[in-house]
Amino acid sequence: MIIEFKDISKVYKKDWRALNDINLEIDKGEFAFLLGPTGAGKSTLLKIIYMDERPTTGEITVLNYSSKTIKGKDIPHLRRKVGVIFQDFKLLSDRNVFDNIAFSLEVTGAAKKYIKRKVLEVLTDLRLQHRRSQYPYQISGGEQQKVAIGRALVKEPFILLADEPTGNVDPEGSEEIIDLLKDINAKGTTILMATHNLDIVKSLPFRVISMEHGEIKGDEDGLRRKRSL
Amino acid sequence: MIIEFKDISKVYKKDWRALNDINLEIDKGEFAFLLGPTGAGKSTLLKIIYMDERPTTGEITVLNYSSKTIKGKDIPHLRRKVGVIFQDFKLLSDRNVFDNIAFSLEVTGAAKKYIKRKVLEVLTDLRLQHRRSQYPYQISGGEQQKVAIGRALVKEPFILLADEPTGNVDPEGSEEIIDLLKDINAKGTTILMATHNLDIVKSLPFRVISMEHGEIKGDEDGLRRKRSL
Amino acid sequence: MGYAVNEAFRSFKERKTTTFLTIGVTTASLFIIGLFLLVTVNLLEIIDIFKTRVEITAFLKDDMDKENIEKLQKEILTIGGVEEIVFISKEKAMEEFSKELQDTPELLSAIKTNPLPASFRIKLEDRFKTKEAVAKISSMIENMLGVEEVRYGEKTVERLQKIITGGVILDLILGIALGLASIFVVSNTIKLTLITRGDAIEIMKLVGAKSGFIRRPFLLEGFFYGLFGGFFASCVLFGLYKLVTIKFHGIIFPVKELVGGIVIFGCVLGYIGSAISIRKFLKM
Amino acid sequence: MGYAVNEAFRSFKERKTTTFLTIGVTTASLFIIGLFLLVTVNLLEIIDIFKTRVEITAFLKDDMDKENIEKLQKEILTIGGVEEIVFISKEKAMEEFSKELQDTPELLSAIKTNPLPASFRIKLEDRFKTKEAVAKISSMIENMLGVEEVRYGEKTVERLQKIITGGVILDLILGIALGLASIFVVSNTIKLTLITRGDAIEIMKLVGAKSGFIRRPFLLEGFFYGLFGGFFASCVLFGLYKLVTIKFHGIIFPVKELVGGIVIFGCVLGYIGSAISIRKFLKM
Ligand SMILES: Nc1ncnc2c1ncn2[C@@H]1O[C@H](COP(=O)(O)OP(=O)(O)OP(=O)(O)O)[C@@H](O)[C@H]1O
Ligand SMILES: Nc1ncnc2c1ncn2[C@@H]1O[C@H](COP(=O)(O)OP(=O)(O)OP(=O)(O)O)[C@@H](O)[C@H]1O
Ligand SMILES: [Mg+2]
Ligand SMILES: [Mg+2]
Repeated sequence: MIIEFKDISKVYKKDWRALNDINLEIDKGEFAFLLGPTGAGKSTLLKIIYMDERPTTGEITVLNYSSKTIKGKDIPHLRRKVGVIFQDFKLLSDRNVFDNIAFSLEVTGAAKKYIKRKVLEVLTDLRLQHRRSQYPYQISGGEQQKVAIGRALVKEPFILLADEPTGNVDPEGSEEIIDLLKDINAKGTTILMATHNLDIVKSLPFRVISMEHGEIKGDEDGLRRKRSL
Repeated sequence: MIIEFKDISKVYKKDWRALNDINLEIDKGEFAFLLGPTGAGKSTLLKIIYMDERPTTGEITVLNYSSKTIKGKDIPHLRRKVGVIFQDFKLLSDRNVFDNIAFSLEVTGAAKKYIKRKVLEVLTDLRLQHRRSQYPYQISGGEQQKVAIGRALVKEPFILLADEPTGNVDPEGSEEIIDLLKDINAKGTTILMATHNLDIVKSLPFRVISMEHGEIKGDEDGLRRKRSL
Repeated sequence: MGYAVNEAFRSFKERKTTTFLTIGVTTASLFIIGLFLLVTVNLLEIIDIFKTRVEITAFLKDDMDKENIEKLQKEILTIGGVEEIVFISKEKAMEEFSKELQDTPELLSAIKTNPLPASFRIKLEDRFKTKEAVAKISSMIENMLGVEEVRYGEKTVERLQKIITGGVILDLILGIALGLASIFVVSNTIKLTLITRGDAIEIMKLVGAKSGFIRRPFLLEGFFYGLFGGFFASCVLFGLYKLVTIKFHGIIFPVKELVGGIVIFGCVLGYIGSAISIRKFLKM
Repeated sequence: MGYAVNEAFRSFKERKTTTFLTIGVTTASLFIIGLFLLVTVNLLEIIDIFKTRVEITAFLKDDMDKENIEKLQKEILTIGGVEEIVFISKEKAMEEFSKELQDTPELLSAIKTNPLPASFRIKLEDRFKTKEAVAKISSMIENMLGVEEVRYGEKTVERLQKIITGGVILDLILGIALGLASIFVVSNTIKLTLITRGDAIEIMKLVGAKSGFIRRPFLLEGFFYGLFGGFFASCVLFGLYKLVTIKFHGIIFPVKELVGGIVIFGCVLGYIGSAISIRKFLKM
């Protein structure tokens, strides 16, 4: 089990639960969709995995780190192993595209040469080479989203959390991105992707976790879906 | 003609045109989609309409304001008549949901009571009443997008520019939003909506302007599309 | 206006840290200015004390009788600038001299007769205590009948004047330097707080806000920074003053003028600092 | 380390306005501190000048012959703290006294014999110029054979000491107040620049950066703010000094110490200011 939610609830405001008693297990190497309407709690669930939010009750275990015992100084280590594509991109506005992607390798202390090679690889995969020296405010919304994806992919994470990664790209671009995700999933990365894009979810034989009002309403196994496709 | 592009080009970086020789007319009361892949220039085209970017060559006329003759102090007046749903929302992070929406009426000097009534109306339409005193960082991505929509709608603009307004909401929410847009269009507001969502475009019998590489590649009339549906 | 006030206070509430930091900086700057003013006021006071030492002594001829002396005294009093005049008889002069020499009785006992002349000690009004005025009045007195000699410590007056002029110039230079530094610090800080809100200003413009509408709350904010900064600076200054007066007496603290000055200066500074800083952000 | 340096300079390049403003504030603050130090140095110099006036006069009995006088002189010189000793003969004393009284020849002519005793004028080392030390040395001399009386202007020494102590205490209080104000201003300003980058820091944490990794460039930045601020403050101060010395001579400007002090203080201040300010942002 690479991710395990045990009886997790999250209370932002009194008397109202953004997450309510979530129990969920995700295996190593899995590809799972997180489906649910606006405000269902998808982003909150992902935030709890990368420990940006702490659960109000319950315990989450990610890669042997437990929310109950993890120390502040271990969180960066966890986050280096978990790539996150943020719903609002969270690009560093004072760095260009190249440096934004490079940053998530720089924090690990990787060698300059290695960083350069990897970043250029990712830029090529995402067809962003020609934008590499532009700043976030100088590129289009879709391009920004791709940079956010690049930053998560470049560090070859154990776990990839993708929060609505195709919201700002055209259908063709979405397909390319999904192909990239499938690729790295095939290489062993566990992927959890929150999305509204039913077309994508329907076209792929992966596990679908449905949420509503902070609760898990359905959990359809990938194998079963494969059969039904 | 409520919006008219005459030979407009936009050059951000030397030797490369984000918009290339755009000629386009949009009639009062029209509903038009702006379709095109990432980086095609959709947002740039919209920015030129609300004069956030000035054309490098050519002239745009919006509601009798021409980019060639408009003075700095007239721009706020233009922008009060043009509602914009920004691709990146652009919410004021130090105001709660209610105040964010109210702000676009406050700038016009409207009466407090009127503002309150209108904002509550819009919040109800968008099903956001229960979030009204939360701050942007305390609501989900889809909710933020709805607030951005509310801010544009509340001032009952002559022209509504919607830049990817359904990128972060679920299919059901998208439909609701489209219904809202259709409503205010029926009341006379001209609407130009940039989107990647082909499902929406296909399902509605409105004009479709297709862009690619900064140029207009197709312009399908609403009537003709209606017939072909 | 109601909107602007609301906005300014909303800003304080939403950005407590920034508000606190900015008021802190403003306080510190105004405190420095206040400290300088306090030192200056006391310096001027010290100068005043030194000025009381300037006086003219007119020695009289030995042959003056009481009537003549009184006449002369009245005559001297008519000179513009003379404030007070005291008669020192021969006996009084000897008495004072003996007191001065009481440490060396040998010397005193060596003096057998009273060689000292009678004299007038003449005090001047403050504004006549310059080198030129004193010299002029002295020579007027010297030409009067019955006056043997006039002395006023030419060197002392000259040196005093030099010290005063020098002190005032130095003080002015220091004051200007400190003032400019404080203005610079406060306006820079306000600009920094604006930078933290550049995005919000940008959004306001995009939503159709006019420059004046955006500017007003910021001007008020600047004004309040100055108001609170001035108030706190005054408090700190007064506290420091109270602390110092435990050991040093006679320090002057003109409460109304100083506090008023600091607060008003702060308000103006904050308002203008905001006005200047925001211009750049409002260009359309 | 290479990364941190790169980052610090990237930050300067990307945020020219912020950098400029922060260095400006740092410059102004360090300038104020420098100005204060300059004034203090010169104050100490003036105190030193006043201290040279402290001396002991030992009047000798009239019956001392040359040999005895020399013996006594040697004896006095052996006392710890005595720096210099000058013999003033009866004749010399009268001569000096005559000069003092040259303005009142009547008085002088009234003195027929020479009533003044011979004396030693004794200069002390600086650190013995306190009330206690002077009194002790005086009484030691007074007890020596052939000494009639010792005088050292008890009141003058006492007053001088009071003024010095008072001045130093006031100066210290002023210095502490100004120093605290400057530290407060600089660290507040650095905190403000950090607030403009709070989002970036938040993102860095989310991407897996360790606290140290985020902190290092900021510390360097703070250091550089101090370095440049100190440098510019020194320049302004030196310029001001040059300007002032056109009119006022004899002002001391210990270049190496002052510039070195300001720059080093600035660097430490910037570094520590950053270190303290960033803590809040790095909590996990
Ligand atoms: N910091 C917060 N404080 C208060 N409420 C919050 C906070 N963050 C999220 N919420 C609320 O929690 C609920 C779940 O939010 P979450 O962002 O997880 O939704 P989501 O499923 O990601 O929605 P979307 O599809 O719109 O992104 C939302 O209704 C939101 O308003
Ligand atoms: N300020 C800028 N400086 C330089 N290039 C820019 C700037 N703004 C946009 N561009 C470039 O212009 C092109 C068009 O951008 P625009 O935002 O209009 O695209 P878009 O059609 O809205 O794309 P998306 O669907 O991704 O939002 C993009 O390739 C972008 O990189
Ligand atoms: Mg979300
Ligand atoms: Mg766009």
